[in-house]
Amino acid sequence: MITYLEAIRLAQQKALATDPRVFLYGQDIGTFGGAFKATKNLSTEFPGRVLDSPLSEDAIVGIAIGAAIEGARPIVEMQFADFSTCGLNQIVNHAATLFYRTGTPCPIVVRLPSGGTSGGGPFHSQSLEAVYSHWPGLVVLTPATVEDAYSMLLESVALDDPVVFCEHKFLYYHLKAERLPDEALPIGKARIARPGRDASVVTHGAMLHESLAAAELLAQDGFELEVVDLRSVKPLDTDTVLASVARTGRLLCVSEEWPWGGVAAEVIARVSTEGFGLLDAAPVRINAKDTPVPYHPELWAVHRPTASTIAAAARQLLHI
Amino acid sequence: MITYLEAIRLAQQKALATDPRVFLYGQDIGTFGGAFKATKNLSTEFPGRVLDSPLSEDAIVGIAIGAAIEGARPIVEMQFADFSTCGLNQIVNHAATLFYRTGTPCPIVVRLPSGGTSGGGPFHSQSLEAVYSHWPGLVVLTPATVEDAYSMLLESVALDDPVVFCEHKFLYYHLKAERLPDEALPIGKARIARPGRDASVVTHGAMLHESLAAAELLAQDGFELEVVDLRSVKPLDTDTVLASVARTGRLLCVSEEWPWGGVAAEVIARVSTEGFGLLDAAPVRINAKDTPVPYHPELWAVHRPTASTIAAAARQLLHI
Amino acid sequence: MAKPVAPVSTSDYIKAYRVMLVSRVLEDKLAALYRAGMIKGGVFLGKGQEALSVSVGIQLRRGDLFAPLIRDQAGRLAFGDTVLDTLRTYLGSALGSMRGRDGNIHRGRPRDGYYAMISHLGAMVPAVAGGLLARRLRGESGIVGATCLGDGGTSTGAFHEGLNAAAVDKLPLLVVVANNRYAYSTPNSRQYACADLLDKAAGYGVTGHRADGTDLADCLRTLRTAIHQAREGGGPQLVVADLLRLVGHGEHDDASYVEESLKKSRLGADCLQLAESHLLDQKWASADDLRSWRNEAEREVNAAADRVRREPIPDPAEEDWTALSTATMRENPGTP
Amino acid sequence: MAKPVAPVSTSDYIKAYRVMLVSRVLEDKLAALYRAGMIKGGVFLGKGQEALSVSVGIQLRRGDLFAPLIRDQAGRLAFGDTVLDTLRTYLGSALGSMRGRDGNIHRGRPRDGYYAMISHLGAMVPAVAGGLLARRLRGESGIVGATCLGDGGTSTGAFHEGLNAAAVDKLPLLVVVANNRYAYSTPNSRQYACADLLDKAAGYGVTGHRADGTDLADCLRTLRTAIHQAREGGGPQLVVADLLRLVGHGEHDDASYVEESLKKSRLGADCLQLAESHLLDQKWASADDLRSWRNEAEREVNAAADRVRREPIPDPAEEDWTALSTATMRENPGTP
Ligand SMILES: Cc1ncc(C[n+]2csc(CCOP(=O)(O)OP(=O)(O)O)c2C)c(N)n1
Ligand SMILES: Cc1ncc(C[n+]2csc(CCOP(=O)(O)OP(=O)(O)O)c2C)c(N)n1
Ligand SMILES: [Mg+2]
Ligand SMILES: [Mg+2]
Repeated sequence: MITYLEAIRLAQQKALATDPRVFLYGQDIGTFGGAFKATKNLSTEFPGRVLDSPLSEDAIVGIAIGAAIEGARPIVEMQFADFSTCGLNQIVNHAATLFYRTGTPCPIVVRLPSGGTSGGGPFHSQSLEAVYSHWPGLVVLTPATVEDAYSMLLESVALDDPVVFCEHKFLYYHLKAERLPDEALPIGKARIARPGRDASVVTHGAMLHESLAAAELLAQDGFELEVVDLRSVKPLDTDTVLASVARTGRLLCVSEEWPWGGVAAEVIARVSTEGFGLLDAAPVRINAKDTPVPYHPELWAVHRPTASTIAAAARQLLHI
Repeated sequence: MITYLEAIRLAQQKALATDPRVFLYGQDIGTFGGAFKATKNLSTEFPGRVLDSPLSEDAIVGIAIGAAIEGARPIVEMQFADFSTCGLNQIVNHAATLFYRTGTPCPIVVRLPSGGTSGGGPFHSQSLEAVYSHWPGLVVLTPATVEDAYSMLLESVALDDPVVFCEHKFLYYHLKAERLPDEALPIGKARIARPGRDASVVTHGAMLHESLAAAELLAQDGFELEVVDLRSVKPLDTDTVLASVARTGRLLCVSEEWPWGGVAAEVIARVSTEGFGLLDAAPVRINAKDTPVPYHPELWAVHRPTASTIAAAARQLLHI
Repeated sequence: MAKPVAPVSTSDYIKAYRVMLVSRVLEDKLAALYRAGMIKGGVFLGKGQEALSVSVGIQLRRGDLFAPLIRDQAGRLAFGDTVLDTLRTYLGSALGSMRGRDGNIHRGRPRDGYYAMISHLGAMVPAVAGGLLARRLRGESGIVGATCLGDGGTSTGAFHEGLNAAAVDKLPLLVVVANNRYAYSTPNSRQYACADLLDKAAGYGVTGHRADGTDLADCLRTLRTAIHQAREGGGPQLVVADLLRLVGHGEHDDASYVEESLKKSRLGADCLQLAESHLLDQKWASADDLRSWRNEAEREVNAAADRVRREPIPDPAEEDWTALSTATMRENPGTP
Repeated sequence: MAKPVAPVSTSDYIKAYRVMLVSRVLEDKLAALYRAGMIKGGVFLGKGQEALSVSVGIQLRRGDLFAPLIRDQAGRLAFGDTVLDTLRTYLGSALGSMRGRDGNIHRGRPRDGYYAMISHLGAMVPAVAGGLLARRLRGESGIVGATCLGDGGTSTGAFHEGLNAAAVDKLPLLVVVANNRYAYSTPNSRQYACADLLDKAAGYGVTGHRADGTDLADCLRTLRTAIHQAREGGGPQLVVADLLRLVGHGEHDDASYVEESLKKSRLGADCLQLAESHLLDQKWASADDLRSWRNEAEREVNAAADRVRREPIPDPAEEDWTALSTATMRENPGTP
């Protein structure tokens, strides 16, 4: 069985093996194999192409940008998504503006180990996909399955644009697949993860699994939730979302990041503006609470949406 | 006549004069009086309390945070909002988390000269209110009038929480008022800038004035737009917005920042989720285009919403 | 007119040693609790770095500022943190100073001058500088602010900007760099290219000091001098100490990347054991003293752990779920 | 085994002088156009810094990398930028390399090794380092990358992180600091506390070089040595030059904050005038030569300006309004 984390490692391995332009740069990713072991053995397998960086997020991204200008395909690892704020300036103001300003593409991939885990606390739990989506010029991905972790990372490396790759730490170890895909839905397309007729649950990342669990709960009551996995939050596949809402008439957006301006807000804004007539009821969103992510497992469990709060919201939406 | 910029200067002067805890720190704000002269003469009037910093946004904010912990009330100036990305980590991860984590408030004010001006280009034009609103723990203000620039800055200094004060450079010189207010609407309350019955235009910052101009245009056709000036985008006064939509049944959100997860998206998400039944038609949003802010005046004029594009959107919304 | 620095006395040494000892016993306990699965989150220890850390914390005064970092359990205790609050934080007691909202090394009580680090390395450097600036603006003098970081931390922009800004304002800031040769797994050779981290001092225009991080007497002396010079108006002081951490980066890490030759070198010596030998050699303490001090430390730690385990955990229902102190500024959309 | 550095010849000097001259004439034109209200946006000039800047740009080779900053008009021209494209950018011609999307000092053609600075100071340091790293990984050697910044720029975290990371990988990076005593209005005394910015070199483990920024021969020599050492594998080189900018921060600024004594000091000398005196003293050129070179420069600049003024401006209707190169990744919500 291949874990989500192993899929990320294998995607990097394949990228290194098949594309001589690819190299890896980041803290502790060399011999040590990375804080999460996403680059385990790669420095041995690809000598000189998996480089330990100093503790310098701004320089890490800046170096990736320069390398990309020269034709390389760097994949850089932030040790945690939370530390990417120290490299954010280079991501949003340099990588993201380069093509628009100069016509020179900036094919870098910035890997962000994202999202909450028990005991992670305020600085090892953040979901920053909404932040990076706000600035123009970035592709922001949130793979929710082992297959997507693999295929979307490979596709990211092939893409000429800068990619913020929000891989979810909660899925690293326990999400498993039999085998890796040969073909995959392209970046930018959402996926119906579970078909249903009664309401559309639009979600991404680790919340896909909470949403699927909530759908199971509702199925026991005879209601069928359609679960849409966005996969990519920018670009956001409005068409697939609208088509789902057209089928169900109801929209529940579930996001682990904070509410203000989050993915849920953006999806609701799109559906309300472009598919108002499709909605039979007010859309609903569930996000994490608007505080830093608490450290204590008991608090954390309540801070983020879970199958049961999603199910409760779905019941309300369905007037059950 | 007092300009918007002068109001900001006078608010800082008053804060310095009335509260010994207040001091100012930032690039070129001392003898030089700041890149925009928002601190002109203040270093002479308040010796030792208006300090030139090195070219170090991260340190500027970090120093403000430490000072606030010790009971001071620092106001720091970013030379342009765009450069605040270099101090963003301290703003969102340190200032914004301090109270939640430790119970110690962090009363800093970070002034961001924001928004587009002709010829400003990608790095001197950004509107970052949505970015700072996404992280929990910050109050994010967008004064659109001379009076608000003054009273909201004073109120910011008095507040125990960190404030990101997005003052709009486009308004600095040409927006004028007869006199400064003695009383003001508190932070967190939106204002009906122009009453109307046909549609609610919810906006903030420089877009207030484009929206008011659009309302004039529509008035010539006999339609009355109600223009809501949010004033504060976080907290966001959902009640006032909902009350307006309840009167008009139609919602047009106008924002100068980028669309994805912007203020317009958040307002539409709130109205759709909390006031769905109030809407007689699909809400509409207009934002800047999703590219860096172009440098050339001809491109810039098309990049951001203007009275005429707002009026056009309003006409569509009203099926005129 | 700098006042002379008082020499380190026997009683200073013993006092510092005893804090190191409590710290070591406490950290051993934390490691055991971690292995037993009783800790919420990670455990990051300072084993091997106690001599340096205690020398900072114990020589600061009430009213000074201290922003400890990852490996500063000893310095924290010396500065006034308690065994009880440490355990409360790690074990997730609702009565801990962080109330379950933050954990482990992120604890602090900022209003008491004991700053609560954020994870982003380097970030505390400007924060302590700012605290000192505010105190100066208030007319206070004679206070000092200290923060610690590792060799890795010196590569951050925050360290650079913070130390530079502090130097410009000649603030009484102490930046203590524990050069333990690794940042997580990254060796010095991938972290910096200067011959010595102390070479950075001149580039900021600050005074540099070197300490042997394995030698308590040297750490006490060096830090005493540096703190004194800062207090007397000498501006920022950069202290670089050489040592190894004798544990993994966190308790999940076996530190197998640490080179054997380094472990066997002088740097690999255990500062606590060296201090004990010194105490015995100098006849400042007997073997019995050491044993009874250790017993005392163990009793304190075990008692606190037992007590904490019976304490309530945070109750989500009692949380107000707001990050703002001002009631009128609160809102919580999207969380029905 | 370092090859010896070739001395600066008369013809090198004259070639460099003539680029400085074109740069000066061009900048004077830009200032005049600014005063006439014909420029889109601001104008930021490098008057007084031409000797330093040209010495960088002219001694790099095709295939090298160059990320100029604010005051590098002369270096840009030397590296291959043109009078025409400069004017197109400032005057907002649709035919300029930035197509109206970005302006003035932010222009560049990254694919030609001529990087386009972002405003955020310091940011180009790691970018050039990254370019060099990629070239090395591709197996190329013997190339050099240079970037310039000011005294203010040295206070940024980006400068620190970038130079440190470049030093760790011993990249052939040249960081040229023009210490013109002010960052906008901020004097050195509020910018740093080291005795000399060159004191920073040791802290990064890089070689330091000093240049007299008013003296073309010294700049050419110093930069030649530094570039040579980088090219030969000596790792990053930090060059610090002393000079003043002889204009405001931008053309909106009268620079009244610059101290009179500084203006009158050796630093306040105009490198272009000094170079002219030197040319005459050495009899490398006659007064007639200087006049005809200047006339030539003026003709070129005026002709280009006239041409550009007749060029089309960007047409918003022809813009595709996307920041992404991949068509399938594009979207534009909220812009009906
Ligand atoms: C800005 C930032 N990037 C990455 C990390 C993740 N991280 C935590 S500790 C650590 C290593 C720190 O090394 P060093 O500064 O030498 O201190 P030591 O652990 O050796 O005491 C890293 C990379 C972080 N905390 N902050
Ligand atoms: C990170 C950042 N902060 C602020 C600014 C605004 N700014 C532009 S130029 C300048 C002064 C630069 O001074 P220096 O580095 O000495 O270069 P000089 O202008 O003297 O050539 C400032 C503060 C900026 N461009 N980038
Ligand atoms: Mg270390
Ligand atoms: Mg300067």
